[in-house]
Amino acid sequence: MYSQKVMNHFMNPRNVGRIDLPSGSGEVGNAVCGDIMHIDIKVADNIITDVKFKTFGCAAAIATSSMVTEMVKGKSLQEAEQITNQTVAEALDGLPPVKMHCSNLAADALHAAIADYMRKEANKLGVS
Amino acid sequence: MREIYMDHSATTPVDPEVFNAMIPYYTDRFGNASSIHTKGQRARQAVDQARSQAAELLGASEREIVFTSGGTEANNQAIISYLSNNPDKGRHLITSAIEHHAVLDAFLHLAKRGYELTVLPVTADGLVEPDILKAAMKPTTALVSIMHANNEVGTIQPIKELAAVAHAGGAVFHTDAVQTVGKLPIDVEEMDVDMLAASSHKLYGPKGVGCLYVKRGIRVGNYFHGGGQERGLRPGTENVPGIVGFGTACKLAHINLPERQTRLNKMGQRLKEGILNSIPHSRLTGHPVKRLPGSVSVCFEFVEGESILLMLDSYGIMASSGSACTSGSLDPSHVLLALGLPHEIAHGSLRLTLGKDNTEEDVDKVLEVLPNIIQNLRGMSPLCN
Amino acid sequence: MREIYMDHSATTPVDPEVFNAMIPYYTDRFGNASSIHTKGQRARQAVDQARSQAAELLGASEREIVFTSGGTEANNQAIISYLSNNPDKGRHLITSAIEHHAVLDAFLHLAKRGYELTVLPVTADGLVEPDILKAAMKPTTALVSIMHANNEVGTIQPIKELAAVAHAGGAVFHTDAVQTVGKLPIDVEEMDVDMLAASSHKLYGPKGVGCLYVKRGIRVGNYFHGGGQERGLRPGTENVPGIVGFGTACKLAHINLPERQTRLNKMGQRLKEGILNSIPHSRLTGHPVKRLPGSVSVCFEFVEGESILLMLDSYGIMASSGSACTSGSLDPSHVLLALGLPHEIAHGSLRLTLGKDNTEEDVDKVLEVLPNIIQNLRGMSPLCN
Ligand SMILES: Cc1ncc(COP(=O)(O)O)c(C=O)c1O
Ligand SMILES: Cc1ncc(COP(=O)(O)O)c(C=O)c1O
Ligand code: FES
Ligand code: FES
Repeated sequence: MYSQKVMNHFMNPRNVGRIDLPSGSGEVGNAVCGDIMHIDIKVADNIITDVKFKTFGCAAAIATSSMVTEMVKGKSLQEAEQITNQTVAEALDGLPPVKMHCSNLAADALHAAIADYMRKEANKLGVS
Repeated sequence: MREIYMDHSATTPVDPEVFNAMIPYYTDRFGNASSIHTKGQRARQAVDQARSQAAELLGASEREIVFTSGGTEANNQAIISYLSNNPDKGRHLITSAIEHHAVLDAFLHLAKRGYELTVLPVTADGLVEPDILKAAMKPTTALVSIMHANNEVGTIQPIKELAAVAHAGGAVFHTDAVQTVGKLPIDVEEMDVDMLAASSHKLYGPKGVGCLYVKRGIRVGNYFHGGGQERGLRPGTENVPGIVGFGTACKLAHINLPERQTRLNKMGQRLKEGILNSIPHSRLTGHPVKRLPGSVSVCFEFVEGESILLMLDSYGIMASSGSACTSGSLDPSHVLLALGLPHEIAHGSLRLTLGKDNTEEDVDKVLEVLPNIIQNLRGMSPLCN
Repeated sequence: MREIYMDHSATTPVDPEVFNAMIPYYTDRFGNASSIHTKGQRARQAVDQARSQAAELLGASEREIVFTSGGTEANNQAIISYLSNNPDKGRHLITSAIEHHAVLDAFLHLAKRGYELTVLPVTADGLVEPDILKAAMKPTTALVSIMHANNEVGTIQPIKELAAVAHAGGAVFHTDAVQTVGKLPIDVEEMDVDMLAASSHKLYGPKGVGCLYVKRGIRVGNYFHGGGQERGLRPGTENVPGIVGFGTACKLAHINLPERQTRLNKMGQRLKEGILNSIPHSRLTGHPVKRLPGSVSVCFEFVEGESILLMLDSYGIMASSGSACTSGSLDPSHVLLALGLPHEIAHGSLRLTLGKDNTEEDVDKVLEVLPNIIQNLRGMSPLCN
């Protein structure tokens, strides 16, 4: 059902956890639907220096979360914004058709975290 | 790695003795049971013998058994053909909210065709209460169908009482006994059901065969259209090896049932208590005592079913879940929701169903690895810290 | 006594290679193909492989194959579910007078439900003529179903021409190919059929399994109500070993077809001529050349089919008849009557259908004993002196 890469990320997820005082956080999905993804990012000089996730969901949800964190670490915000559900799924050698919405969530959570960071930056500028 | 199969409600291995009984019917005694020649007649005798073995397990007589391709067909035929053959009966139907789709979807099909359908609620333990059925009966109720035991949460229904209520109201009573035939003693006379569906692969018989019990005098009809097999009630060349295997499985179940029931009850009890005691935020689903022998269904908060299954599988432990979202739908099963479980809890369901080949060591192994798996997954979950 | 099985149109032995492929799926790889764990996924892969084997034999793509419990179900589903899923289509249906009951009775069922049914006559050789179909087409014709080859008399229909006529008239075309799959080359694209039914046990596969080909874009529906198996088109736990056996049988048929076809044609020819030449008052039924390889159907005047079968059986020769009155009915088959054979002649029908394991010696043996049997029975008959 799942590619070896999916199983690898599911069994040994990278970057699980929370970041203390993150630069930005994103959370998508809800428990009623059966999947929630939370992503924290740390940003320095426009670069994502650290990223962590917590996910409630199926193997695809966990694997895509793990994969997305690996894909963005060390990338610029602009590069991170290019990541789509499609690129996450491809990086995992594909997902079963019924699981495509999980990869959707991973990219969405990342973009939500970046947006959160941007908003905070904008607020800082506004205050100063 | 030893394989620990704990998914016997999904399907069972064919018993080697059953398989041995089937072997001759593939390459040697392969005749068509409708043929007049020797090979045909030998196949016919084999089918007849299997019929008497199935009848004996159910407490039925041979003429009351119709072989089908499985539980789905048996249920469909019971419900749909009974109604099309008894157009003089009323057009109100009753079933329960926790039926298998083979029953529920047959009724939904009929509802679209103009029948009035009542879907009874169940208690938090998954019981259909006879009083609730009684209140739902109408003068026009033609058919009531309540499953003997539920495949997901294992709850056993008070079939005898429910059948009595249906009969008192003038309706015919069908039960989907796919999960109980071979696991619980069954006597159709004593239960007083009019129709009962069984599936071979749930009792160590082969897949692709099952039967429908139809009480003498109840006019069901054929669901397939074609040849005159099964006295016209089931057209299509008989699956002779499959039927022989099913018959043999019935014979073995009849012999081994009491011992297996006791053993699985005991082993299931230990598994259940071990899980609930060692894993916080876990709860049993289904009835605490009125449950299928060896069936343990639980929900774990903050985690999702498929993840649990795949983690268990990596230890060689094979189980199932009412909430593995493979079908593209994110909803947990209709059964868990009908029990009143909130979505977010139903999402973390796990079903372990023991069988005759499981050992106490298998139970030990699950009790050893499951707590860590749940802890691990909870460590990744944003829902708990 | 060597058994001489010449009833391959009724059923075939399972090829030992097919059986070997099935064995692991009973006791070891017994998983439910819907299960997420390793055993389930292995079963799923086996089903997928079988699907590609079946698709290859038919010249179809994998998504166009739905596994069923046999030929009866495949035919029923094609006809009945197509119509219930396309209520916008007209309500006129066409079939032929020599269809198997799995087709004919499905149509008669629909006729009772308000559909208008035309049953086409056939020529004395058993052919459905495209012009006759053309004349029967109406603007409201939704579905035409003509079998590829007849099970009793072996006549092969001009399916491509018939499908073209149906399509020109805006109707969908189904063919019951239960007797031809594995015996004649089949390419659904080239035949241009929309649906096609096959049954495993006619091509050295196990009983209780078959498939329906459904051309991409043709909206059939489920005939059973229940789980989501076969993309919802065939609810019910997959008969994994049966499907594996069917797939393997398709693979072997694909490899061996040309050689078998040639061999059976030749052997059948000799058997046919031997019988007709040595037994007076005998006649071939069905088409002289457009017939199933190895299928010899004849009628002998003044004798009755069952008697011939039992006499042959006493020599170890197993055959069948379109007029063995086992069903309690004294009528010869509807096929023989549709060919215009008088009752008294149709009563003396004999069908010998050769298979891959028959030898020239088998043919010799039949040619040796059959004339005496017929003479014997005629000696008892008041119809001849
Ligand atoms: C309660 C119940 N009813 C019906 C069925 C359907 O039986 P089958 O899959 O053999 O068609 C099943 C199992 O799948 C079941 O558990
Ligand atoms: C032409 C034809 N159609 C349909 C069937 C029915 O197939 P099955 O018996 O596998 O259901 C048969 C054989 O019995 C047949 O010969
Ligand atoms: S969380 Fe259910 S499909 Fe991924
Ligand atoms: S002649 Fe006796 S039943 Fe046909």
